[in-house]
Amino acid sequence: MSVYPYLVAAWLLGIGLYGVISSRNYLHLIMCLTVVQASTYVLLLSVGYLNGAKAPIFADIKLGSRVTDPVVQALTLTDVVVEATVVALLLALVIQAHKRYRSLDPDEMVRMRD
Amino acid sequence: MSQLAPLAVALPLLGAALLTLGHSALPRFPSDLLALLAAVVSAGMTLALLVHVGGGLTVYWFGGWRPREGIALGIDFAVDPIGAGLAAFVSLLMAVALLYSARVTDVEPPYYHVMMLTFLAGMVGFCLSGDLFNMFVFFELMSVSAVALISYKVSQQAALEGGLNFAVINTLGGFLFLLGIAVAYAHTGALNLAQIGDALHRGGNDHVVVIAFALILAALLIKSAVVPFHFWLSDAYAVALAPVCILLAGAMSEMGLYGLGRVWYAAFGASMAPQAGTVRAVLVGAGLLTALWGSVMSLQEDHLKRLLAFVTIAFVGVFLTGVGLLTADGVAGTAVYVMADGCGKALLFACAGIVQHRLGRLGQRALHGRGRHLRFTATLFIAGGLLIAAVPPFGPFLGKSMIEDAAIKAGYGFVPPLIVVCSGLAGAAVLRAGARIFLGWGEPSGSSDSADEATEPEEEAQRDRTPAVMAIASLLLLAGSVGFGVWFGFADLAQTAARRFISGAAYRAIVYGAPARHLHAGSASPQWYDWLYCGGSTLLALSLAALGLWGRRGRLGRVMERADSLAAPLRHVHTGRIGDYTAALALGVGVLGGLLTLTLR
Amino acid sequence: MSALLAVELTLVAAAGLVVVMIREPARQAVALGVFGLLLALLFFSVQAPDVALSEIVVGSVALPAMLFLAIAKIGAQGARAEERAREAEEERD
Amino acid sequence: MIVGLFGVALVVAGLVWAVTGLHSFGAEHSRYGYYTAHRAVPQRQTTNSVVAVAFDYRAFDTLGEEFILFISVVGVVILLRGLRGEREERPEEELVPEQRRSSESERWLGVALIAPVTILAAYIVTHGQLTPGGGFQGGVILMGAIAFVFLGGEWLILLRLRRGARWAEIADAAGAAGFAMVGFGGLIGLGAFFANFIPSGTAGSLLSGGMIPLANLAVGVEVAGATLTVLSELLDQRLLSGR
Repeated sequence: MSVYPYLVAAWLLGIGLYGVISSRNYLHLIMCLTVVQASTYVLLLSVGYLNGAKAPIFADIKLGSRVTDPVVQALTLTDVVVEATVVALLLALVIQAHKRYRSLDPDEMVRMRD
Repeated sequence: MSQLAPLAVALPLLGAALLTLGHSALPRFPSDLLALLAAVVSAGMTLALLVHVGGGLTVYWFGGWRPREGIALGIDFAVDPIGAGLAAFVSLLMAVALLYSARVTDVEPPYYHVMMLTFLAGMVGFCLSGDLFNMFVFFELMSVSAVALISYKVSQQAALEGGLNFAVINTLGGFLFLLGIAVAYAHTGALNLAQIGDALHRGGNDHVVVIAFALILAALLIKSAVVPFHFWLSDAYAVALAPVCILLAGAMSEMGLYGLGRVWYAAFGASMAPQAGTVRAVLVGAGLLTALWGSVMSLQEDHLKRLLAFVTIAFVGVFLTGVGLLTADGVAGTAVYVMADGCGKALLFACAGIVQHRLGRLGQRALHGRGRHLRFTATLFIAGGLLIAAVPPFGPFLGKSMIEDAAIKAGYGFVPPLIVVCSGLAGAAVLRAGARIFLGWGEPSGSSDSADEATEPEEEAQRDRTPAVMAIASLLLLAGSVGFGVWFGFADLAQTAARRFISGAAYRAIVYGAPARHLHAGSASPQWYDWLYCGGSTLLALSLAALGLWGRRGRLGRVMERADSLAAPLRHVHTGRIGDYTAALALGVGVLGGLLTLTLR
Repeated sequence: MSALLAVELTLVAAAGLVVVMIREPARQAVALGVFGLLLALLFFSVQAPDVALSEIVVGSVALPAMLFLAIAKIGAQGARAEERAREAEEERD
Repeated sequence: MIVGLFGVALVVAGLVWAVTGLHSFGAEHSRYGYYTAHRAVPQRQTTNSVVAVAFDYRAFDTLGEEFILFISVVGVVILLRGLRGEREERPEEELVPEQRRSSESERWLGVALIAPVTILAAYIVTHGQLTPGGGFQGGVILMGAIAFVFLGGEWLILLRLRRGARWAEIADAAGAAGFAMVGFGGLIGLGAFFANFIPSGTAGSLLSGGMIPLANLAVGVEVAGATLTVLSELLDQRLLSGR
């Protein structure tokens, strides 16, 4: 049971990739990408977790008490921003693509090409 | 002096932000000027760094957070000759690209310039950083800046497809990178390359290390478009603006390979030494496969920029072979080859841009003989083709022969002939296209395959003169590609730099504050058989090009048909479906990890 | 590891599967918002309040907002296409 | 497809194998994390160690991150420019579909909602070094709330907002530039990029943490401007198609 969080991260990666591969709709594909990224959040944060620890914020707990790893949390903060930006860019691309193709289906687009 | 390291990244970024602030106040010309200025300044600073570093290693700690109790608290820039050299090369290439597009390419100021500057900052930061997560951040900054630059012509369907494929595949690559970082951090409790290396060195080797490395390796190979991660590249490079292609083909594809070397030597090589044999075999194998795939496909393509995209892939394969040998000679050869050949490919893309600017389209057959009046461009293009085929004694020749010698020294005697074949095929593709477009040789065939319409932009206006900036920029690129070889001293410098690059133990010690010991300078000069090899690849290129032009009749013709039909399956794999690309990616990552863990014991 | 954590992790895993399995964008975006909330809850329980906060604001406010606007736009594009087609037909009669 | 599933299976298997070799969940493992967690308060006078890591120890990562955000916004503006062209064809009022014109009550709701939310956002931005939160979360909260308000039908605010889209862009760029400036401040003041060049004060007080509140402010401004720009770009589309 002590690796369950890691396994959840792997699971999210797997289904996310499956979604991207099988996707027939770019909007769906983008949301699958966010699922893949969620796996990185879960892995990072569970790596930094400590049993019975508090958040590394010493506003209401006293110095030296057991706290979780602030580094991975800072990394995850960066990661969350990256997610938002990538989604925004992809959405802009998809809107333009739909304007040209009148379709969100990657296969449709390829077929329209030739 | 080492203060220049952060400035080389921070100034372009600040410049980008200020350009956006000055938005409406800035019409076209000042934007061009300021962006160019920023690129030149950054180039000057990285060059100064290169000189300052010499054969040593300069470490810069952000916020002054030097390591305490053996813990790297902050982020460091570890500047060694290879990193600084690559950063300087990138900055110079960016300056050339901005010059090339100045007042000519139809772009919206200042957004285009802003994106170019952040793109530059991303690449320079990636070259200088000594921290794994910091490398990831710049990796992402590169990708995000490139997306909008690639699908800049939003009115073209192909541009959108190329951008989407690039964005999705490289985003997935970023996630793999991050997962690898997470596993590595969990295992070693460190993000700084040196500290990771130390921890692994003490901790020894196991499957966790190998898989963490496999994840990061996969991400870097995706960025540099190694088979089977390469599908996005041909779609993206075919549609990007010409000045952007100069950077993509000249520099970005090589970034991943640099990162691979850095991560291996500074961190993972420390404990994965028992695996070195496997890693070498895997990398060299993947490199040769990529080189073959790219060069064969380049002969199949009609669209000029798609053709050049596959040439890029082919040479990424050659470079990967060089780095993958995991020897100082291999690294040195790759360093020389990357710069000389990068200039060559950039030159070819620049010519393609001129062709598009003048003739409004890029299909070889459609353009058959229509470039007869473009004598200047023709000369440059043919010269580029010959350089790609490594005609002695210029830059690509030097780099190629260094890689070949390294391969022979490492006991991979079968590598040089294969490299000869690949560069011969790639050169043939380029020369044939040049002969068709600029000389009108060979029979004009009206039929053009479907890949043509896919990437062929709607007929653009034809213009009657080549802008001076484009011509000058192209000449500079030619000079670069030629110059690196004429001066053999460059090879010795590369040797010294490579020795510094691969000495992981010294790297870790210096990051922790030890003084940089002087490494005895290396030297390299082409052997007699290198002249044979490179002469051979040049001849192969010329004869294949001639075959492609006139050999379509009789028995010879039937042989050619056979060859084409053999290559057909390759073409059909390039479906353009993002699902297929992702499937290939997943399979590639899985196989990569599998191969690396196989020999684990 | 506490039972609460185990439950939350399971919920996240399940929600992820749901997000992938729903093929209809609008409903999928809703599911994604819920997924974001569950992630935020999990992050609170693994003592990462900063991340949890940003996951709430991004994962269950900003992302769904962007997605819904995009979906609306795309739907409207389709509508406008039909409209144009109808007008074209009327002209033909 | 089958190939892909096989590949995915391989990847997941590999990752699972790797993580089973890691330290068990919840065990002590990283000296880096331990050090930053416990020394942040004495060294940096911040009670929130996460913010200390993000904005001081590893501030340079955050600089890169801020510019990723900044450039993606520029990218969205560029990519949607073709569609934005259509807007100029009609006067703005026409763009507001009749049935969507908001009622008096809605408008008041919007106005009423904006004030408290802005205060909340400001609080979160300024207390980053003390409590969970900071420039990033605060910035999005501000923007997310405004977005919610005009999704709720407050079109007049939206219209004013669209004229102000340019200002949002400026905020985006200014925030990014400001964050870089904090780095330069350290370089000029103490000779190291992102060195803390402002007295740290005492942990727990509003102005503690030296440069960190300043950095948070810059990030807040940028994030609010960025999200505002992206949403108003997308809303452009929405308005266009409203009729």
